[in-house]
Amino acid sequence: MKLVYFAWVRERIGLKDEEVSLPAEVATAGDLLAWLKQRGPEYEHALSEPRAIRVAIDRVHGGPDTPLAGAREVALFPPMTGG
Amino acid sequence: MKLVYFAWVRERIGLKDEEVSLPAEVATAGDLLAWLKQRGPEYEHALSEPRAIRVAIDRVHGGPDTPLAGAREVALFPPMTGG
Amino acid sequence: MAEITVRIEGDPFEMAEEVARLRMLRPVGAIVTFTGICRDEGGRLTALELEHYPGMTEAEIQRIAAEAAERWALAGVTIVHRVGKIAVGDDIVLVAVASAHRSAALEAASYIMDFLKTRAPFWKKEYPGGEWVAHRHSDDEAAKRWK
Amino acid sequence: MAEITVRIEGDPFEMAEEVARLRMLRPVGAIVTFTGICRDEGGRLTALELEHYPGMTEAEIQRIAAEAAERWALAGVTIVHRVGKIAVGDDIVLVAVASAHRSAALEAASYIMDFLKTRAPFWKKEYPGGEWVAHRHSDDEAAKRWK
Repeated sequence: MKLVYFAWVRERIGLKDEEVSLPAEVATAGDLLAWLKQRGPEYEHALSEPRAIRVAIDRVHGGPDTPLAGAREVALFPPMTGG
Repeated sequence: MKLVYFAWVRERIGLKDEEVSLPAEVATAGDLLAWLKQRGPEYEHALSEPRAIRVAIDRVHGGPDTPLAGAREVALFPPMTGG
Repeated sequence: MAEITVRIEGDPFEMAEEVARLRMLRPVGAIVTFTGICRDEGGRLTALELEHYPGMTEAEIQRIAAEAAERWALAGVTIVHRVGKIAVGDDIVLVAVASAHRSAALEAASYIMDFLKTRAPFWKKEYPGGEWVAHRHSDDEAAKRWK
Repeated sequence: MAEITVRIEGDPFEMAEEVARLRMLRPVGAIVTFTGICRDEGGRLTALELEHYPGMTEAEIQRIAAEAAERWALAGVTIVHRVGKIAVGDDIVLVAVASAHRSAALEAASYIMDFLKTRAPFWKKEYPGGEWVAHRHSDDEAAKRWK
């Protein structure tokens, strides 16, 4: 699965995107956030406030309960500030 | 006092404006409409539905109860359709 | 204090020029324009003729704009309304509002249009036919929501 | 069916051109534009840099425009959003809506802006300083009123 990061999530993790293989128990977007936080201090720093992180699954907004099954691209980013 | 007419009120009365001397008992815009209706069939035709007539006293919107004392120009016209 | 411009004109206006002037004001983060265009009403019309009450029209529109500037934090308001014969597809009215934040400009433009419809002394005559356009009850209802 | 145009661009746009295309549609009696302009926040900023999520941005804005066209009778919707570095005083976004009657265009423009703010994947970074602009809670509240 491809993970993509934007804005300060991207800056804190230090990557624009990466390929990951998720363990079977990571079933939802919320599970993914929890799993990523354990991958190192950059992830911990970027994802320390899960409520400040938005998720899109295959380019559609999701929430913590959105299942990841079949997803090809999951994006993590802060609340949006366009317009 | 100067009376000015617009749109179909103007067309039905057949005048753009006129000078009138009001009898003392014509104290309000409503009184004026009632008095004008008696002046001839054109006025009767133009003012047959008093609720469809708007009044401005010295270029400010008024209502049937607005007093005419001191007014220099009173306008009668249909509901507005600008914009 | 909002900068208020009101013009009643026979000639067409250029929206881009009016907006260019508003965007020079500060602080401006949002500009909303409303352009009213002469409709053919399903092919029935070729033009409208707009009559107005010179002297009162400008004053009444100034009052409407000043009320909007009292109610919302606006940098500028420009209102241009044409009179005379206006062909189908041509502009009738422009309301342009500049503000720091979007809701002020959006709401003020809506407020101004609602009261232009119900309080500014303009009357439209249809061509062909010569019928006067009937006032719409829905315009009165729209204006009431601002009370 | 409303004609929907969505563009994400680095270069400045010309509002007058976008409006000229919309006014060719029928039936059009009202065109509303919203232009969002880069503010200096009291002299603190010289520019913003806009990052976005290519691929998702266009799709999400299309969804927002399609929802508006479902909810109101619209002839056309044009949304142009710039990305990259944008200097103070320059345009960030244009939303232009054409409809037969004024309330549809005014409300749809407001609806689209509220959801552009809360759902379109853009992020603004401030210059100088490099701080990311914080999301405004009031934007979430504004979006909720359309439920």
